[in-house]
Amino acid sequence: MAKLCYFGRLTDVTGTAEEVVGLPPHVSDTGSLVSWLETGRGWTGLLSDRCVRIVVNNEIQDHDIDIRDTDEIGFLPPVGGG
Amino acid sequence: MAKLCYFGRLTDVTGTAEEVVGLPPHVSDTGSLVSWLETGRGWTGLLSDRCVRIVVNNEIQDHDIDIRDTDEIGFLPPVGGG
Amino acid sequence: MTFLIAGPLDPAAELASFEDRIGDAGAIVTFTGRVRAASGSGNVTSLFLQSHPILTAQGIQNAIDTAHARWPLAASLVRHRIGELGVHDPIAFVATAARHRRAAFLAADFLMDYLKTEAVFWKKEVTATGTAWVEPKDTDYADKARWNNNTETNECTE
Amino acid sequence: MTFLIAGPLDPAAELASFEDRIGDAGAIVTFTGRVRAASGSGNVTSLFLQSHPILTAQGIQNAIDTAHARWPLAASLVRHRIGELGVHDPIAFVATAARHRRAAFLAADFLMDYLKTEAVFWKKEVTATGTAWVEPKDTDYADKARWNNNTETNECTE
Repeated sequence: MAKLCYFGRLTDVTGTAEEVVGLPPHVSDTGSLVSWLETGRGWTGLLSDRCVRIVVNNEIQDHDIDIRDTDEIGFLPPVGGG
Repeated sequence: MAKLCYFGRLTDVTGTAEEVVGLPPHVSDTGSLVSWLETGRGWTGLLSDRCVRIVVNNEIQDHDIDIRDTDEIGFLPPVGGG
Repeated sequence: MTFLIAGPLDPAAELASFEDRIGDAGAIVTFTGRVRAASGSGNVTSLFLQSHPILTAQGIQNAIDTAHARWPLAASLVRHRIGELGVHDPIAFVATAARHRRAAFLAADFLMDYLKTEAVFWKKEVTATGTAWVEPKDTDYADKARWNNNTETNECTE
Repeated sequence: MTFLIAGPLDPAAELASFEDRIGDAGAIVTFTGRVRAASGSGNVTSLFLQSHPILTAQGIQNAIDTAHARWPLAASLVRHRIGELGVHDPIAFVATAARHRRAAFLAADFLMDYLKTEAVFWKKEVTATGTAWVEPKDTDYADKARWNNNTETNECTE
């Protein structure tokens, strides 16, 4: 099972900050994960937004990367502190 | 009588921070006061140093100014705080 | 070093303890950021700050390392609130100490620009009319860009 | 406002009370200057600071007025020690508050440059080998000159 984490404004749409899901076989990288979630959940454009960064096991990924069913994948909208 | 005030390193030479003196008739402006003190006391160059500012009754004077026997005259070497 | 504070942040107490661990440094600069009532989206009644369990502290540590590599600092301190905050509560506190004041000023300024634009926090403002997630302003990016050698601007602002 | 403090100066206490009178300002910058043991003339054991009965406070007030005219400050505070100080004692404390951090940083920096180069104080360092009056360093004048439109340098340094 993979753990998905949503941060900031994304949780307004996802309704949850974390969920544990089983990835279907065709979801083998971050690109296919985003498509699968956006299509299946009706989250069109939410995660594929170029400003949403994807983090796999706490490492920011600038490009598609292979994922496994045991990974933790985070979706980070633009940040703003201070 | 005039009141003379010395600040900072000047007091190492003058030996006092303040003194009250009667000004002789020919000491009628700041220039003649400086000459009179430097000559009479052996303070050559101490007060005529271009970096020593002269204050008459709490106003900084950039040029010679007339003084009277009731004035308070301060001699200020370069300052440095903080 | 604990950067993230879930409870109240007390700038005066932070400064007092910072003073005790800066050796012979002659200059201390601090910055305190507070929740303002007047915001772009109206009158703020409270604020919620979320952090990432790993990346937030990692990013702050990297910014501190960069500051120490860039300026001769005797010490530095970064504290940042997370969770619920009320109006005028301190959100962020930065302190820098150095022999001379120029390094302390520049490093504090640099760390604050990091916290304002790149630090991994998500901020939600609660106003009378609802809640809104806040993303960095263009002026924050402009401040941050002062420290870069290039003129790259953030591609996520219009 | 009392700028000159004959007793100990407590930066943390000054910051705490300053926080209470800055309205809705979102940014507070403070600077604390402390007596350093390592000085140009050796190991300092104590310091003596003399002020002018009128001109010192007058000059600080003018610098504060200039800062408020130049930057949109919600509040500012200047405290400066006079008399005998020991090693690591705070000498000067400056605080500025503004809506946004840029104004607060610039105004604090400006006020410190004033205190370091133009403020009417005379400083005597006591070291193991004797006492020495200290006059501003060239770097202090260079910092101060950043705020002027001309390139005039102080004519009293070599």
